[in-house]
Amino acid sequence: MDSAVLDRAAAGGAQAANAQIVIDRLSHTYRPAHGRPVLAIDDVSLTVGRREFLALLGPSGCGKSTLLYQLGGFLPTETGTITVDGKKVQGPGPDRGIVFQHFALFPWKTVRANVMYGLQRMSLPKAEQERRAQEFIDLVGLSGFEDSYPSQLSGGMKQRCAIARTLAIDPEILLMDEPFGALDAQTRHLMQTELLAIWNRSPKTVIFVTHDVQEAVYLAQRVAVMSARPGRIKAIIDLDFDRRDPHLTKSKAFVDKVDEIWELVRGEAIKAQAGKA
Amino acid sequence: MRSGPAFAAGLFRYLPIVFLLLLWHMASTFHLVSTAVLPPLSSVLSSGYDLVSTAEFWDNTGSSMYRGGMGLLLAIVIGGALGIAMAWWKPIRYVSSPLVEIFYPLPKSALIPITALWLGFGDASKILLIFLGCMLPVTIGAFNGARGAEQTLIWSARSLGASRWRTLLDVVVPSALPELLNGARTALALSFILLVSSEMIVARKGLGYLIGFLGDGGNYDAMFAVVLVVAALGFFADRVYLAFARRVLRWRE
Amino acid sequence: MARINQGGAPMASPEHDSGQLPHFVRSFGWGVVAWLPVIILLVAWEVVARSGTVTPFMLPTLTRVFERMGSELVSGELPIAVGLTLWRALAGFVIAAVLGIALGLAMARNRFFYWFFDPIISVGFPIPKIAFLPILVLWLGFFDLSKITMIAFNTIFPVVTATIVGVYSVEKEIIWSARNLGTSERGMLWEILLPAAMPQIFTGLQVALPIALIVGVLTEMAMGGYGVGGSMQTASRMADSLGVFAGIFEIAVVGYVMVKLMAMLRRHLLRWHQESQEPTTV
Amino acid sequence: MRLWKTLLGAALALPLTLGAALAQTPVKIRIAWVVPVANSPTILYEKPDILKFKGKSYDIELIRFQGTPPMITALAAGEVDVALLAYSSLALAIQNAGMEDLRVIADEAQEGVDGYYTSPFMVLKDGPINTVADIKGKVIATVGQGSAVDIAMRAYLKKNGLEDKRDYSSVEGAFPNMRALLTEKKADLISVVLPFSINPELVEKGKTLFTVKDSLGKSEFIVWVAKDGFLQKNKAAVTDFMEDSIRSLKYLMDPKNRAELLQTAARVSKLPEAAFSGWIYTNKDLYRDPDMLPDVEALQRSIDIQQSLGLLKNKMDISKYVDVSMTQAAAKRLK
Repeated sequence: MDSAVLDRAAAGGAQAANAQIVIDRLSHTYRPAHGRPVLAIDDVSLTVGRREFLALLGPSGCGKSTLLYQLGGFLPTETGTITVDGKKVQGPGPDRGIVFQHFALFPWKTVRANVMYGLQRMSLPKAEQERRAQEFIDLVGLSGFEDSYPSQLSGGMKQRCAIARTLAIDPEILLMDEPFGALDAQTRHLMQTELLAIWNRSPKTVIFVTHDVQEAVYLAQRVAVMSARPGRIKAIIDLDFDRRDPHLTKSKAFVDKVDEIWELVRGEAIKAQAGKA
Repeated sequence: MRSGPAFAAGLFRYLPIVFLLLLWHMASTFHLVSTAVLPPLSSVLSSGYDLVSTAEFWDNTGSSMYRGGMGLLLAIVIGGALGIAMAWWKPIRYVSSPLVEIFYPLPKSALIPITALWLGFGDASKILLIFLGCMLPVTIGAFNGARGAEQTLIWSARSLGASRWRTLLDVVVPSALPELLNGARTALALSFILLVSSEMIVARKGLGYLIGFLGDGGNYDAMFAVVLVVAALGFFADRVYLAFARRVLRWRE
Repeated sequence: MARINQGGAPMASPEHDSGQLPHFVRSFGWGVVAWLPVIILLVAWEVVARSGTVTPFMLPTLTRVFERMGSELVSGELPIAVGLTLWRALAGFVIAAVLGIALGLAMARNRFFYWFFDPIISVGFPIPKIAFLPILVLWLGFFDLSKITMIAFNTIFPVVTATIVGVYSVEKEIIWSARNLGTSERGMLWEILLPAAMPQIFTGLQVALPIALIVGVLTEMAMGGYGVGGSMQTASRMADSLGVFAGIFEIAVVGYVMVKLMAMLRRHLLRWHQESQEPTTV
Repeated sequence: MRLWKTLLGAALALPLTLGAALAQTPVKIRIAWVVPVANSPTILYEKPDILKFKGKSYDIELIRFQGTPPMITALAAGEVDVALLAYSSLALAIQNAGMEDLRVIADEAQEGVDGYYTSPFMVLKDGPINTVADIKGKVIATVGQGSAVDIAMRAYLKKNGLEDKRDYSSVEGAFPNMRALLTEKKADLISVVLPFSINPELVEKGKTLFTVKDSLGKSEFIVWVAKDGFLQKNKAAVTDFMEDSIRSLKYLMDPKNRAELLQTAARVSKLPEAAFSGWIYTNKDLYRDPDMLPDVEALQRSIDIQQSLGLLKNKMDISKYVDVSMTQAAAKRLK
């Protein structure tokens, strides 16, 4: 790998030696069928370490989802490069699992069939597929709902199912696009705790897109704050909380950190609002 | 509901048809329509009974059902595949839409002289005409349905390791299914109309052949009996279709 | 079902897009490619017609068919015939559209209407309606009225079934929230149900319009009188295959324009719908 | 070795037996028809024991057509071999469709033969029309402009100084609906043929204003036609076919076999025997030549009238398109 790239990447964040994802000078222009092209991402460089939990925080419309979709390989990279384990991203793959805000469950498949889907694409024996599907259904607490269709589930259950589907194929990287954004406050909190528990049990590289500062601070080891459109990386904040502490969110250190980041984001959020008006 | 009440419910459900038949009966008893063009229901039913009890009639029905079924099947399979392909690959959309758009509004019976050159007057040309006439509703439905396939579902499948073909099969096709099937219902009804009109013009046998020759011979009792048979077959096919569609789409509720 | 409120980008994924060429170059290039199959078909026609394997009666050359259309155009026959056919087809279509949407809405919203008309639609749709032509003639005479009625009678069915499907697929949440915002029963119809069901209703109309044209031509063939179908019938009785093929071409052109205009109208009326992000064909 | 010899023998014998089989394969004659019973082919081939050659030198296949135009297309495309055409369609097929190879091979029915039926043009008994002059400003119903009866009607009206559009308007209806058009006053003059013309209600309410005979005189109305190429290739088979046809026609025309005729007609048409008993194959029916030989002179006359009305571009000598040699040979064999 080009060492200059590595250097620059290292300049962006810590843990360069353990870098798994390297985003280098990425820009992206969105071209709608009608209307002017929009610069969505402008010259973003970012390095993410192996098994790191990174939150990508920014106001709505700042291009953080676009960045995630490019990482997922769903959108082509035009300017700049993204490498995962030194290989350029060229299209989607099961090494990068994704969880969407609106679940994206196959509505014509039952919970079990949804979770099985990715497993069926791997060459596993049938029994093993079934065992693993059950394991992850149990893990997310959907036991008893294996034969339900998504339309019969609540929002939280749908997202559990989506998470189980993604985790079942054991991706090295977990891309999460505001996964709890569509859930109510209580469910969201529960899901956050569960996500942390799952991650603690088997750590993966997680890139977690959110516009909720508290969520970012609560979950991530590192928060990358993005600016309003065009999206740039404005700041990267390292966090070092003990997330096993049940009173963490009430601790002064936590609240201060949230406030500090919220100050950073607020300006951008206002800009984003102004830009829309 | 068990069988007794279920039967009563079914009877109630289809009571409007009885009402329609009653209307027909009254139209001829009160001379709203000349019996020369619309015979009384009773005589239609009695000649219908005579007709249905001949083997020849079932032979005619069989050959019509074969043509209609083949035409419809081709329309659903090819029309559905075309609609989905048109939504998935732009080149196919560009290349096929003028052809589809030109052929659909043509009266299929006007094409008989052309299809006769190529396929003669046998089953093949009738199947082709039925296929052409039934295809568009299916294609439009499949096309709109496939275009409505959610992007995140496609992406999910891809990131779960599905190839593009696999994604087409596993995500786009099921997404297109509700609208495709709705188009198929229209196609099903059209297939009966087209089948009769294509058999009326040239045929050795078939329900359209019967309608044509009974009508030309002024045997309106028997002709309307065949029309009723076509309507009954169409109705039955529609009900079977609805049950089938409900089963296929049961994930929606 | 859940088509109305889906967000998200249009589906044709960028992997298939043709890259960086300027828009007009792309659309012109595609324009040529799009018509290629039609052109090939026409060329094949001309080649077969000239090859002598078939007689000019069975397949006249395109040049002669176009000449015939040209002379009919100059003499004024063609515009009159096309105009008459078009007027009847459109009149029948408009009647079928209005009544069909109204009936579909009534059936979707009212249990009595549904009970009464559901089996009738199911029986009436596949019935060969041409058998009832003599009755219509006796009731309504030989001229436009009976033809337009026949057209509307054939065309109404796909509109009704599409409207029902459309209304059924409107999400309950939309209806509930509208009611919650104090929408009246009537406002619900005009402001909520109709627009929300419009994609499916429009699909029904797109299926129905060509049927109107087809039935228009067929009734002219069966009953005589002026119009494209009438001229085709006269021509075929006189073993004048040029006239028949000219008629086929006229219907093809008229039908194609109709289908295209409907697609444009759809794009205009459904600007808010995600499908409009992409050009609508078919 | 024995096996080889047997196989070799079989291999050698195969083409021989196949050839013999081919020689015996009957020529398939596809016949186009429009109206059951009234078009005789629908009833001629129903009694196997009088058909000497059917299934041997020839076989038939009956195909129904909605009208003459698709029949001409089918003839041109080689999809049918024998078609029943009215004199008017015959002339149009030869002149407009350019089917120079069309040949009249037999007679089906003649109009205006003395002592036989002729198709009437009818008005209401107690209606306003009593003479042809009364047609002025009225609506006439025809089965289609340029058809055989239509020509007869127009020719007669023209003889009486009446022109379409100027003096009367015309609408189209099928023969079965003519009665209703008249009695429901949708048309003032209708054109009908058997069996619709003898419907009791029509006979009761309507009266005949003039007939096809009044207009055309004696006319060769409907003929059997085939393509010359087909005839030349299958002369023997067609002769056999005509022999069976004539024998069957004579059998059915024989009063002794009337019950059988009525049964056949009823079975084929799915109508009651009563619908035919009063007229079929009697002098209340159109004239049919017992030897199925057409009257070429009468045919020429009708076509001339067609041409004079402007419904045929050029004059035409129909005798060039008549080949009754096979029918004559068949008739001779039966003598």
